[in-house]
Amino acid sequence: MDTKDAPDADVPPILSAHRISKSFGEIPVLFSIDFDVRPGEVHAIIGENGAGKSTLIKILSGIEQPTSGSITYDGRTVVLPPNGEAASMGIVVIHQELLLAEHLSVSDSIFLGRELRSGPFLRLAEMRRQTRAILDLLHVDIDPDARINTLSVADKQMVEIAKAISRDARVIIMDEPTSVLSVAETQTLFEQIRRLTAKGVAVIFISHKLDEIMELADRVTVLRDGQLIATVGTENLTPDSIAQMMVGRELSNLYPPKHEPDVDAEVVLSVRDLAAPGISGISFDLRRGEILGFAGLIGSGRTAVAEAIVGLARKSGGTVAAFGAPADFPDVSQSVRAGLAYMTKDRKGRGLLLNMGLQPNLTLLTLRKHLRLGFLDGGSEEKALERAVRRFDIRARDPSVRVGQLSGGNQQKLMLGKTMESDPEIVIMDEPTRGIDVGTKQQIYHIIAALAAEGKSIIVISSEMQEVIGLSHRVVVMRQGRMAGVLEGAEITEAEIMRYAAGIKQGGENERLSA
Amino acid sequence: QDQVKIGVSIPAATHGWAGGLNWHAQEAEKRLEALHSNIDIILVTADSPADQAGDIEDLISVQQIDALVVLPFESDPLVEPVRQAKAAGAFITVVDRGLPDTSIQDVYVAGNNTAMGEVSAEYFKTRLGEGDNIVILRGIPTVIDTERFDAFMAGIEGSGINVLDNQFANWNRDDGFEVMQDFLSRFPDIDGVWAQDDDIAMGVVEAVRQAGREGEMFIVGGAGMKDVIKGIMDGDELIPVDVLYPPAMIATAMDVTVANFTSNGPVQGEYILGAPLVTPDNAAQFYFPDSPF
Amino acid sequence: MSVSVPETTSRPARAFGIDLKTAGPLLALVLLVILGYSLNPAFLNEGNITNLLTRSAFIGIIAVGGTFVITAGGIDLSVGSMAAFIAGMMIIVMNWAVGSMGASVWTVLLGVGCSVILGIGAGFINGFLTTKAKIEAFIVTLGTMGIYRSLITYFADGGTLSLNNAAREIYRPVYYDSFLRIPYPVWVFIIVAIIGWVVMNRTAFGRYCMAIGSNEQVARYSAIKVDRVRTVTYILQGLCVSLATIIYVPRLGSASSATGVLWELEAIAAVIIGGTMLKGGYGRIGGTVIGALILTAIGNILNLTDIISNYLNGAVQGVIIVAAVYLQRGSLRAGRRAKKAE
Amino acid sequence: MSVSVPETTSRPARAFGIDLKTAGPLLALVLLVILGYSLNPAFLNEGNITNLLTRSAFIGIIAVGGTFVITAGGIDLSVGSMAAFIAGMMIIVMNWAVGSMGASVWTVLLGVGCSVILGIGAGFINGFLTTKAKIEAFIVTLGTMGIYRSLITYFADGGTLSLNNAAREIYRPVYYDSFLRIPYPVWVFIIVAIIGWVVMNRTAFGRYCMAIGSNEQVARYSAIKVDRVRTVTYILQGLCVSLATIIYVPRLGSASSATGVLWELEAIAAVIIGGTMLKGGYGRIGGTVIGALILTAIGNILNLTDIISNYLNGAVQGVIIVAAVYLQRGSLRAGRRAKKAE
Ligand SMILES: Nc1ncnc2c1ncn2[C@@H]1O[C@H](COP(=O)(O)OP(=O)(O)OP(=O)(O)O)[C@@H](O)[C@H]1O
Ligand SMILES: Nc1ncnc2c1ncn2[C@@H]1O[C@H](COP(=O)(O)OP(=O)(O)OP(=O)(O)O)[C@@H](O)[C@H]1O
Ligand SMILES: [Mg+2]
Ligand SMILES: [Mg+2]
Repeated sequence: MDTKDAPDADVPPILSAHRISKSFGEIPVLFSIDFDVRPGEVHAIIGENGAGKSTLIKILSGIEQPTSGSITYDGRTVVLPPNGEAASMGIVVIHQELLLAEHLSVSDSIFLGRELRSGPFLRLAEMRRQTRAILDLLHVDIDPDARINTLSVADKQMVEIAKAISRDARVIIMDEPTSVLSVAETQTLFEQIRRLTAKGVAVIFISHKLDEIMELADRVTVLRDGQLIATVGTENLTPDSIAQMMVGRELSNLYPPKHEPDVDAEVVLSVRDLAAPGISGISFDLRRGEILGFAGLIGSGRTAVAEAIVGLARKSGGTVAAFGAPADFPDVSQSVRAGLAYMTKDRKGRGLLLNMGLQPNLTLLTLRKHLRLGFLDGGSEEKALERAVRRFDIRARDPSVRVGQLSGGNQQKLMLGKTMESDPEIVIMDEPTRGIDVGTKQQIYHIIAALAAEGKSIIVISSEMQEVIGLSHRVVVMRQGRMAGVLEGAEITEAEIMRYAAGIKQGGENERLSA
Repeated sequence: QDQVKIGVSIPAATHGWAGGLNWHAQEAEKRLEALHSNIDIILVTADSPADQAGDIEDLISVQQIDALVVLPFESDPLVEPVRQAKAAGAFITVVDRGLPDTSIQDVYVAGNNTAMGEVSAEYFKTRLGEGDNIVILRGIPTVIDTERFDAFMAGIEGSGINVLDNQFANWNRDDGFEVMQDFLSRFPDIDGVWAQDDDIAMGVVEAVRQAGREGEMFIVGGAGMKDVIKGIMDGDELIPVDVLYPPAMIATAMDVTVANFTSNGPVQGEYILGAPLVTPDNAAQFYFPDSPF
Repeated sequence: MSVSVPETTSRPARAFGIDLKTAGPLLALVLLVILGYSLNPAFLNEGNITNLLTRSAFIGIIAVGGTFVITAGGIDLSVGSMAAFIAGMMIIVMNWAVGSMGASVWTVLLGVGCSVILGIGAGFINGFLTTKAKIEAFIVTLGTMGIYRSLITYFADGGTLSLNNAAREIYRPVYYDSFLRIPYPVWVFIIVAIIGWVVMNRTAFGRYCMAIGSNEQVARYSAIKVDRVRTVTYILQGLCVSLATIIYVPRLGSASSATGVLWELEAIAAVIIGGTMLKGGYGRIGGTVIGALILTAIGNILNLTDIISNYLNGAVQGVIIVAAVYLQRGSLRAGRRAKKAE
Repeated sequence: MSVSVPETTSRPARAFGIDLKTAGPLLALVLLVILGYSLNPAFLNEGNITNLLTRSAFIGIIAVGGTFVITAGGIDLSVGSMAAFIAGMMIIVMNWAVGSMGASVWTVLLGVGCSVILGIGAGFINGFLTTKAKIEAFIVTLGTMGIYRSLITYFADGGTLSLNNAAREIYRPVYYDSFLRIPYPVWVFIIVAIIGWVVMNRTAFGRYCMAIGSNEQVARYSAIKVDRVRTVTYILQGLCVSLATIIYVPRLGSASSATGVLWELEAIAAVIIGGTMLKGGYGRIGGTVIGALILTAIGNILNLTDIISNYLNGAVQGVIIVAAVYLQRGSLRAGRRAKKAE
């Protein structure tokens, strides 16, 4: 972090907010926030889930108007135009919730609202060419003509990033761009951010990954419950002190101690030679009480494995056995009934009904449990929500909000709650802590460990290397739809995982696959 | 003997009378094709004037008909398509709704909507007088309906019969029923109902029965639906008479057209069907128990 | 471990216990009633109100079924023709039964049974084609709409099918008689509406419909058998059409190709006036009932007055429908604003 | 907040460079042509083909406009009545002009101008009510559908409005004459289709329609003026209706309350048969053109044969429409399978 050229502190800020407050209805969300960002600087905003980070950047980009306070851009007090028109003034946002039209192609999406034309006509070839160039810059292999609804969440995130950096921006605001990216993609993104800041672009960066903040940011602003706690230069900070400021207390032992399962614990899930769209030759065993990590780059097929196992995707070969019996689930309800639950990473598209309240979302998977004489029992549903809110620390300032209005992290917690409602024996969690703040993360890790200790078995698919390392008893590394290797015990290190994921190291001890 | 192709273009069976029309046309087709081995009749039905224009185009260009029997959906819009049929050399028989340009047609078999309104008005004048109240249920707002209505209004003018209100019932029983229900709740004193169509009249009857006001009024429909004719034969008080507007006119027109090709001399001219009043005395001769209408 | 105490309750937004999405159409209905009364006081006669309620029962019952279909993101254009077709089949079956074993209550019950089976079958076909053959609901039901309309025309030989008089006499009371001064069709409507409300709001099935209409993928990932639930909504719709037909047939004792024309548009309009969203995800049985009453009341009021040209009835109807929905959305907006200002 | 439903069934499937979404309807059309020819070889006569193309021009032109409305997530039920109303107004204006200044080319041009203004105005009203008054497009256009239908009935006094003969003679060639053996209406259709295709696929406006239909919020955040684009789609629809009416009036020289009945369903069906999705987000002008041809061809083929009862025309039509769409989706699936197997 010493290698960063910290921009001159005397440079006047390009975008600043003065005493910004915001309420939704009568619910206050932000209280008198002061914030600014200078050209060439990366200014990070951190805070717990629901602290108001996304709301602040929505105000800084004109999407929401502040209830009170003012915004200065380029030395002048302005009222930012709504609806993303601020982009044409040079303020570009990557939203926390992916905002792409599912039916458009990648190049259409990147140029949406500012198409290249000659006369009235679109310059399709040129847009495609530029798209290709930007994607190459980001080292992603996506067809510019591919339609958005055929992309994985991570690819969509990369398209959002490509869209933002392709613009002639003076301020780029990124709301948790790395939550679904793995290390390699994150590094590519950081390269691009450095390239931009070198050109004098100001970057506002939100992330719950504190090491990223330490690596990238020049200054850090901490929000808690809508209040400004502090704005500090990164050089004066350690990850621990940031966490301390965020959560308001000391954070130690992010990862709970690992309790290795018994060597002779029964195998609850056994996968042999599984093949499905995008994957092939997948074989592994999961024992009772075990936490099995799945690591790999974007598109390496981890999600595809999970979806094939629970019956969301059609298997084209191989066998799956759960609890000793063949488990060829035709759809998810069968797998849930068999005690096997899958939590998607796509909370917006596949996980939650954004236009509904918390309660129907929480119980949707397990509605049968809340029937009395065949009718829904509202009281029982309410109790379930109370439990989940307590257990996963779901925070909604206004309890009547629709899920779409919850902060991203709280949506994620609700989805965790929803999955765990089914009380599964085996649970596959796809990016379980996507967008969750460090404090709650710690809590969730402890919940996962406790579940394992209870004898449940857990598969954690995660792009956050630390998470996989800190939680898993064993780690499967995937590469291009196949298993590149299985790591155990002391082998589980960042370097080793990277070596397999990148294809530098191959195969490995096959006997271990069926440990 | 040369093969003769006769195209018959009529509106689709979307309400009772049109259903009767379709039935009679099909019966006539079967009968005539069985009778004359060299006659091929092609029957097409249309849902709108534009549709019918298309049908006629198809009959000319694809079927290459020798004669066209057409009951126009509406008169004015079909002048041009029929003219083209004529230009293609077809013998033209127009039924019911005359074309404004009579030079196109070889034969005209005419129904008479004006007469229908007049005959109905005459009957009302025999039953009712100064200060009596009637309501009118009309069909679908089209020329046919307007002609009937205007003739009826002209007919009762000066008789002192009081028309309380008129509403469209779309030649449909359900609408007849509902409109009449509303007339009954609105007007305490109704002496007669002119429904101008038997389908509407059937709905009106049910509404009047429901209200228990059968003794108070009589209903006159029109067209000659078999159920109504049967009722008249049996001396029904509620629908004492009917005014004929026979869907069988299409069969007459087809007969005439076929005759043009099978008899020795060419057939030409107008065949005007009246709108006779069907009473218990003459009802039997208008009763077709097999017809769907 | 967290410092802030999370709020634990999550009740849906209500103001004074009244749900504004339903209050909107209700307001429109009240205004319409006031209008009707001021144009002609006979509007509020018991007789007229009974007529109005009975009449709205057909569309209302069908629309209750439609609420499920639309909530789950589908649409059914075939209901009007389906009603005509089922009515025709009922009459044919009952006439045949009278011919072979004389008229009795059993004849009518046979007809009713036949109707229910046909309704369920027709609904199943729509559901099957949309879910298994993966054809858009709009196209499937446009197709079946044409098919049923053709079949009734064919079976009626282009004319009218009339129920045998003896059977008619037995069946007639089902439409014309009352219980506690409320006609049977209205009772059926009330019962269907209550059951519909309970199913929509108090069963897992109703929740599934909303989930599917709101986001099919989420529903699939939540272990909901999307195809099965969708199909069941069409079957419910078919069943509702069958019930509507059962009370319709004794009214006129006949069926023809003109029966049920445009009922599909009326039913869909009732559903949407009632506050259900055409895109799915959000169903209101109570609103649908009010929507059906609004539609019937408009026609009734137009018949009770002759201040405007008959030719313009359709225009007045159009204006009132648009205004009613505007009122609903408007009062919703006002309500939301009021709530914010609290 | 709008919810985007990820579409599972719509990868852009291309095989051999042909887009299967268009190839599907094309295949259905080809099969239909083969059927027509085998039933009656006269089907492929030049005269019949000319008739078929000319006739499909009306629905086709309207459906091109409808493709924009539906792609942007709207719907327009008013087009049939709008066509009748505009036709009526054109005739009234032209008759008046002949009366006051004699018949000339200017009379016709006056009528055409009036038609274009009315079309744009009617489209604007639909657009305004949906976007500004925030009423569902289904309800708005159901309302205006009733209003225009009533107005034409009113102006025609329940009868038919007929164009003055002198004006008719001048206007007549617009429908009946040809250029390069292709009738003018077909030329208009071709030009409208090409312009529509270019606008949909090669201009920013077309992209905006797709973006709005796919996810309104995304469109909004991309600085697209959603309300304006939506309104313009309705205006385009109105303009297309006006063009269709301009070539329709010289055909029959009249307008009545029966003009354009059910055109709205046909136009929407053409759009959807062509592969555009009713939920919006994805528009295919080429498919729409083929959809219109399919619909017209079905009616034409039914006129070429009398092997089935006329009463069953609607049923055959229904079956063919469903089958055509099934074929399309089917070939799509096959294409995808082929792609996966590569
Ligand atoms: N449109 C809205 N209506 C009502 N409440 C809202 C709305 N948008 C946000 N909120 C509330 O504002 C608070 C702050 O949300 P925000 O999204 O800014 O949090 P955040 O700091 O970005 O959290 P996370 O880290 O989880 O993304 C939350 O309690 C949220 O429920
Ligand atoms: N149904 C399918 N048909 C064809 N290819 C598919 C299908 N589903 C997934 N794939 C491909 O399989 C690969 C693995 O995708 P998957 O989403 O499982 O990866 P992942 O490791 O979870 O990564 P990410 O974090 O990007 O989601 C991708 O290249 C994807 O495009
Ligand atoms: Mg956020
Ligand atoms: Mg024949």
